[in-house]
Amino acid sequence: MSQVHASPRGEPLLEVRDLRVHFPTPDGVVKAVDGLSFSVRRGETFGIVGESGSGKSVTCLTALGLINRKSALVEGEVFFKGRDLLKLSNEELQKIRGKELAMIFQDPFACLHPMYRVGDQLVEAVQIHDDMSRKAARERVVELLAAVGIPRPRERVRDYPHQYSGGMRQRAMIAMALLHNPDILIADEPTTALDVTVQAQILELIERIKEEFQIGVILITHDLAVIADVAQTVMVMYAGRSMELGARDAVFDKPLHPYTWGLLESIPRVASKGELLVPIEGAPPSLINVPPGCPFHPRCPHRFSPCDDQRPDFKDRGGGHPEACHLSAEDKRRLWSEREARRTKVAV
Amino acid sequence: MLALSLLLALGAAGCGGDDGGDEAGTEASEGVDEGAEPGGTFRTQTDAFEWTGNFDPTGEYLATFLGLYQNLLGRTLMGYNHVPDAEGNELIPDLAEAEPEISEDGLTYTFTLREGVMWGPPLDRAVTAQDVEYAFRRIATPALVAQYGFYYLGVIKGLQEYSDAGGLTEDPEGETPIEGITVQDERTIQFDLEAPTGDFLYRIAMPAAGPIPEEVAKCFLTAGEYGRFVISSGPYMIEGSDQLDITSCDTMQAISGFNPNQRLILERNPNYDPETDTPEARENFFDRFEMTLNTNAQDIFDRVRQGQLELAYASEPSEVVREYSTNADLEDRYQINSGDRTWYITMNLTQPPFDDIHVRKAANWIMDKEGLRRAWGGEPKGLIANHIVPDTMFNNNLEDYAPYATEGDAGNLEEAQNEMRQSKYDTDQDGMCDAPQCKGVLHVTRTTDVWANMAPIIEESFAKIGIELNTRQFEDSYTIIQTVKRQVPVSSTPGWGKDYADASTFMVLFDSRSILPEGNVNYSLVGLTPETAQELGATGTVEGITSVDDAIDSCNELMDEERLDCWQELDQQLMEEIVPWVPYLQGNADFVISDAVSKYVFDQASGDPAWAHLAIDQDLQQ
Amino acid sequence: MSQLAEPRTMTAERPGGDALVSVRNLTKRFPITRGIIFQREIARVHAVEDVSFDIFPGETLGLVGESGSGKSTTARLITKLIDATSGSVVFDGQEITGYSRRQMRPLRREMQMIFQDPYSSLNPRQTVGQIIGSPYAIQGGERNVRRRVQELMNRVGLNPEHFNRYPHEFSGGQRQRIGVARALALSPKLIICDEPVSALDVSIQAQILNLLEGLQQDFNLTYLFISHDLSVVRHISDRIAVMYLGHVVEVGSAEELYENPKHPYTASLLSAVPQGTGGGHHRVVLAGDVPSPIDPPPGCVFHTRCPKARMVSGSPDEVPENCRTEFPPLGEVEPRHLAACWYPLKAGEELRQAAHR
Amino acid sequence: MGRYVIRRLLWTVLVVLVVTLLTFVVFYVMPPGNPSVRFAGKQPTPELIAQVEKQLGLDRSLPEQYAHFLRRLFLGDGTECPLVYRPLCSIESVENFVVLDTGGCATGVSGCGWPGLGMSFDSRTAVRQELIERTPRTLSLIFGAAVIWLVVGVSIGVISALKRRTIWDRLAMGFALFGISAPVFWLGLVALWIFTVKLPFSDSLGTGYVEFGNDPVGWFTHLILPWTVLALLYAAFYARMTRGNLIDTMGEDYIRTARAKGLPERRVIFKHGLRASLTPIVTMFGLDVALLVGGAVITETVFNIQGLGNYAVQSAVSADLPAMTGVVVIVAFAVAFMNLVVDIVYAYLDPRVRYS
Repeated sequence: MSQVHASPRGEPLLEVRDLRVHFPTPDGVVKAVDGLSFSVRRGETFGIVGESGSGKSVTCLTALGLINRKSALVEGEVFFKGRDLLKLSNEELQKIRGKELAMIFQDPFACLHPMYRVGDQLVEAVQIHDDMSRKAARERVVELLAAVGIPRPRERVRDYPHQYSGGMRQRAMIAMALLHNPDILIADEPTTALDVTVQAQILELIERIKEEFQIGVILITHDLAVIADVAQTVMVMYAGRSMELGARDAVFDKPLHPYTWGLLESIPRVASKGELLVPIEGAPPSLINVPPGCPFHPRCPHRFSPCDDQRPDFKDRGGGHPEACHLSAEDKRRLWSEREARRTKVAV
Repeated sequence: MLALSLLLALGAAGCGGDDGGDEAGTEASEGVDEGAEPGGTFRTQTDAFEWTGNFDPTGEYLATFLGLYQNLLGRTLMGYNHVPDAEGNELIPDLAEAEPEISEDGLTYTFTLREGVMWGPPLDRAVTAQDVEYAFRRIATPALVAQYGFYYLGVIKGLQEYSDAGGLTEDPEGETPIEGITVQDERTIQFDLEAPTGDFLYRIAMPAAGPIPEEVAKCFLTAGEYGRFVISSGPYMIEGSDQLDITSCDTMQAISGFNPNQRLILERNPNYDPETDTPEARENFFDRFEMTLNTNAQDIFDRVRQGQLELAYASEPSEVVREYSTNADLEDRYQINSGDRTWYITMNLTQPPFDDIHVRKAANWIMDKEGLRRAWGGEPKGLIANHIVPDTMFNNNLEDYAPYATEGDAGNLEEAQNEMRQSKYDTDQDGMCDAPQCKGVLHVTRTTDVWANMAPIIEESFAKIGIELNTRQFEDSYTIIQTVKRQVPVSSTPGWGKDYADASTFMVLFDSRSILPEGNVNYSLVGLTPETAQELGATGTVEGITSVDDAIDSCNELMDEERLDCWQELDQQLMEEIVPWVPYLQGNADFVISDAVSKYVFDQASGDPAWAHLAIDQDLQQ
Repeated sequence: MSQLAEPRTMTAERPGGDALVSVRNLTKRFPITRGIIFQREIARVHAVEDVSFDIFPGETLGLVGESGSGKSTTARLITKLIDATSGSVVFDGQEITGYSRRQMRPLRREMQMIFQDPYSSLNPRQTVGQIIGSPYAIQGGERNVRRRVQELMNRVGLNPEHFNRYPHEFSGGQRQRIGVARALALSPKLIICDEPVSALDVSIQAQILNLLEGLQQDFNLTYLFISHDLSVVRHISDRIAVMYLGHVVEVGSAEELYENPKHPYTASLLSAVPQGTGGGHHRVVLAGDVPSPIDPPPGCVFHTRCPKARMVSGSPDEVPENCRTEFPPLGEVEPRHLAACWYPLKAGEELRQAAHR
Repeated sequence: MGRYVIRRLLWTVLVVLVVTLLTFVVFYVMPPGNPSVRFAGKQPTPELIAQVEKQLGLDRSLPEQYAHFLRRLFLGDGTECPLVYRPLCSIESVENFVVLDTGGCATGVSGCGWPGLGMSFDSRTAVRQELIERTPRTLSLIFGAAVIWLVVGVSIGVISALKRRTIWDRLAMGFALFGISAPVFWLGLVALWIFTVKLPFSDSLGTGYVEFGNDPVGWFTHLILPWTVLALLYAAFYARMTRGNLIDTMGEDYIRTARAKGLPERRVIFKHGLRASLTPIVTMFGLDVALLVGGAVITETVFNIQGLGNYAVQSAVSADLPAMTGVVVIVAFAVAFMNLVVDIVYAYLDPRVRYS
């Protein structure tokens, strides 16, 4: 599979090549990720969007070595600063995790250990990578908590997680991720569990940090609106594969894959009232029995003969906007504009 | 013959019995005697201490206590030689220097105490006639709950009156003399009885009638308290007795060697003079005696086997019985003697279908007694019982008396059905009880192994004559059958042992005057009258029940051979005309001993090992 | 107490219509107690405070607010799953506030609920047919029940042949369809949807939303639609009530409210929603967290975070006195558009300059 | 905190009172037989029974008996204390109640005193004295066993959770199944048979209890078998619970966070995983220990450790009300007290829980 670059600026910081993560289970092999390639650059927010079970989280957990290697078959390459993370030993990975590669997770309520003070958990994270006195580590923690907008950080380091609100916990998690000035921050659904106003705060914080520290951010979410607001590059995933990858505007304004079309038509948009919601028929496939050919073909209204037995290549068919669909470029343009028209017609 | 032997024995004291030959189903009656040496500690364990009066000689009624006290701790005016068989049931003068003088009318008994019998530490003085008198004052003190006080109250003149007046009090000023007890001098005491009492000397041999020192016992006027302060007059004393400070009541503290829940430790009484005793009665080999609690009965037997204990004072699990009775190497470690006790099934005369004598007779005919004995562990456990009083207590006169003898003691269906046909509950005369009263008849029994094993055999036997039992096992089955209101129709729970070798101690079980609302031992309700029935809440067939009260009274007045004949006749009458029981086993007293026991003797009187004759080989002790 | 929350004002939203549900001054405070033998109340959670609104037949009223704003408590108060501390609820002309459990029973079938997590609200040991058919089972023969249940299953998009399957054999979206069918079985007048699509994937979300809309038309249903997702609420609702810390701060038609929010909180909330337009819009990022409902701020509960109040006072640290001392009544700011604010926003007014981190 | 403890202690007293009252009511409503009959001998007369009833206080009504019990419990055995156990020195008479001054009474057994628990029907000893003698035995048994089962159970649980689906896991869970299903009395008898009958290499492994003060080594060796036997059942339970908890915990998000921080796996397990998975075990441990105070019946019986469980059964069988109530008081107190300890420890371990 050819190397794909969605955005031309800068050198790739993280490069995933043909990644496959398969979990053998008694019921069959779960193909959580099946041939995935993308790259992330410094100063870029790379959005991965997809429904549950599309493999977006597994991708990142694999990169960090947080998948139990005994229970999974991992193939492919994940290059980070010139090293293939998949070939590193656990000890080597530990040195990178939390230092050069940091991650924040969906549920801030569950991500902090409930029985240790927030400050202690952060201090531990400092000391594991830096030979630093406890006092100095604590200073660093306070400094970062202040930076992520936690009021009175000097007092609040002594609090336990349950004494923090959800937003503050996510801020604390971000502070933890930033302790060692990582090169890449992976944010896995960082705002899904939060209220909208808090979500706005956190997204803004991530944006600011990205600019300030010039890091690469991988933002994983199921929320198209969030992606549309903050990502520069967007990858749409379905059934462990990439369906479409491109600059934000390209993906949202001129989407090339019927799955992306379906997604865009299923979400109500605040801005425009009265649109008809066009749901995607059926449900996402089981990752044990991924349909042959294009995995989306059973739900695709535009399927035709090759879709059900030939897996479409994921490739750039022009315009730096690779996708995986058998339809011709012209058909895609035509069908999308027809669908757009139908959707807005109802609104009028 | 036995009653006769009473007096004969007195004459022959010290010379051994004349007729100890009857084996009565026992083996090894002479025990082990391989050059017994003095010294050592005799160790035994029991799986439960069950004192009924907390070791106070006045109140304590546990057989274990009887044996321990008479052998080791206390001298009574009359006593035993602590040997097996009929000879062991013969009385000898113990604290008394000779047999008493008995008046012609049998109403006055005069005893002279031996010289030189001393109280153990811390008293260190001679035992006097006043001490004996004081024991009777204690018996007559209601607060001290003398559990067999009925042997003396109403028998010795004035004792009942003394009791009615409240007995001993903390204020000795108010004491009145007892009419029937006269202390003539330090060593002479005279008893005057209300009526001739053929077994009075047996009664005098009970621990409660032995001397008790007033200076200590006066501090304990509540039942059971003196048990922690027992002063010895025998060869041994409770360890720590010498530490007792008897300056005043307030300085006395329980003697350390005895804890009613955990241990009894005895050591030699320095004030005991063997000259005042005979080796026939007591040989006193060991220096120290320990009886402790071990809640794991199996462990007791294991320890005896390994020589860590000399004797197991617990009932043998059937595996142990089997092992010891089949292994020739262990034969002499398993000592079996007649226990002078009868195990029986009691039938309630008021409850159908047992209110019909034919049913009761049929029950006797049909019962698989051999099967029941197997449930107990087989032959070593005793002889098949065919009547009420154990043969040993009748000098084996009734050994061949078996009104319901069957082949192999396995029951006889034909005879049983013949009886059943005559019953009103067999309406179609087919020898099977067919009335509804025979269905689901409540049968109360114990929860322990032996009884659980017996239950199906009993059920099966009864089923052969159409009686369906509904067996219920109870932890406290005695309490249930002893409560008249429960109206239990049939129970295999009970057994009865003698207090002393006179049949009167069995016949009390059929005395209508001893029917009580609770604690009743006349389970069959022999002699119940409609009036008493109403009073006690007994229902069912309460009319027309034959009473044997008069027969009991008339036998009690007799002495010697006549007395024995009288009891034998009553036993037969009960078995044939009243049939309250299905007696099935004349229980043995069996004990497992270790290799280290160099002399073993059984004490017929107490039914326990003759502690005073036991010796150990210290080299074989572990 | 707000003197403006009168029926007159409320019905003014839709003159001539009789409300199906009329909520007046509804208040719920949960006591926090301490002590083992003698329980003392040491504090109260002000879950719902003086809430008034109407739901008219055939409409969808959206109830939005962040977590802890009291929207689910309000729903439970309307269905009398819990008892109100004060205030009244009139359902279909009956004052049900004081109704006993027994009196509520006939009304229960008229108001049904659909929950967020369809799985935990379905009995795992019952087949789908039993779950949906249980209300019918009392009347009519088995054949009849089966037919009607299968009709319903067909209507909500379930394969009627799956009558005998158990909930765990269905996907999340299908389970929610089961929940919908169960709610429909009794032909209720009101369905309260408590975050019905929050747990579902986007593609499934749209299916359920479309289903709910279709059913509303077919059966003339009335919805109270509770969600924290403003896009979803806007899509499905005719009118929307916004809640903050137990208070309804703004009520109006969906269009009105989204296009022209009057309450500064509504405006901030809307601006926080990702527009999906590429980050070109300006967010009003509210400072800090929602205050604790145990100890809500005095006066207007929003004044501690209100950008508008700071604009009025002209200082980022000050707010006008009435905001601090008195709760503004929910009054008609524009026709059929109510807001509880002393300084409602004017059309097109920007809050941005007052917003600060 | 202090107020919380005081309140909980008052609560404990209330619990003890309620439980004792229940014991009385049960005893009264469902008498296991009139205990007086037994102490009136094998041919009891009504007069004797009445006399015994009077001495045991059973002639009084239930409320009177209970009031009497309470008075003794709070004021001490007082003049009810028979000479048998009257303390030797420092007796002050205060309104008919003897107040025991323990200072300077080093010698002598002082069975009566405060709290007064009356006299055992069965042995006529002071129940208080009996409990004082038996409690150290039972506590020795429980605490030794508790240490074993905690160490063994938790270790096995951890190993089997971390080596999930390996031979080690299967071995460990096999052990757990065995421990849970093997009856304690059978285990006890087998252990005794092996170590005292078949391989009698040391008498000191046998039954019985040796006072620690007399012979610490004997105390230890005599308790090894009972500790092991008693601990086996619990170790099995704790292994299963630890395994389950740890497996659950290792799936928690905060464990993923800890790994994402770059912590070594060992530290993730022992600092982050175990802390959370052992916290619930604290609760169970406290209650298990407390219930064993009166509940190690079989182990005590098989190994002839005359402790509280043994006493409880013995007194229940012989309808010994004062002894029964005495054990009930101790067990109720132990349960309530251990609950308090558990709650405090739990609040310390889990900051989300506070004293309220």
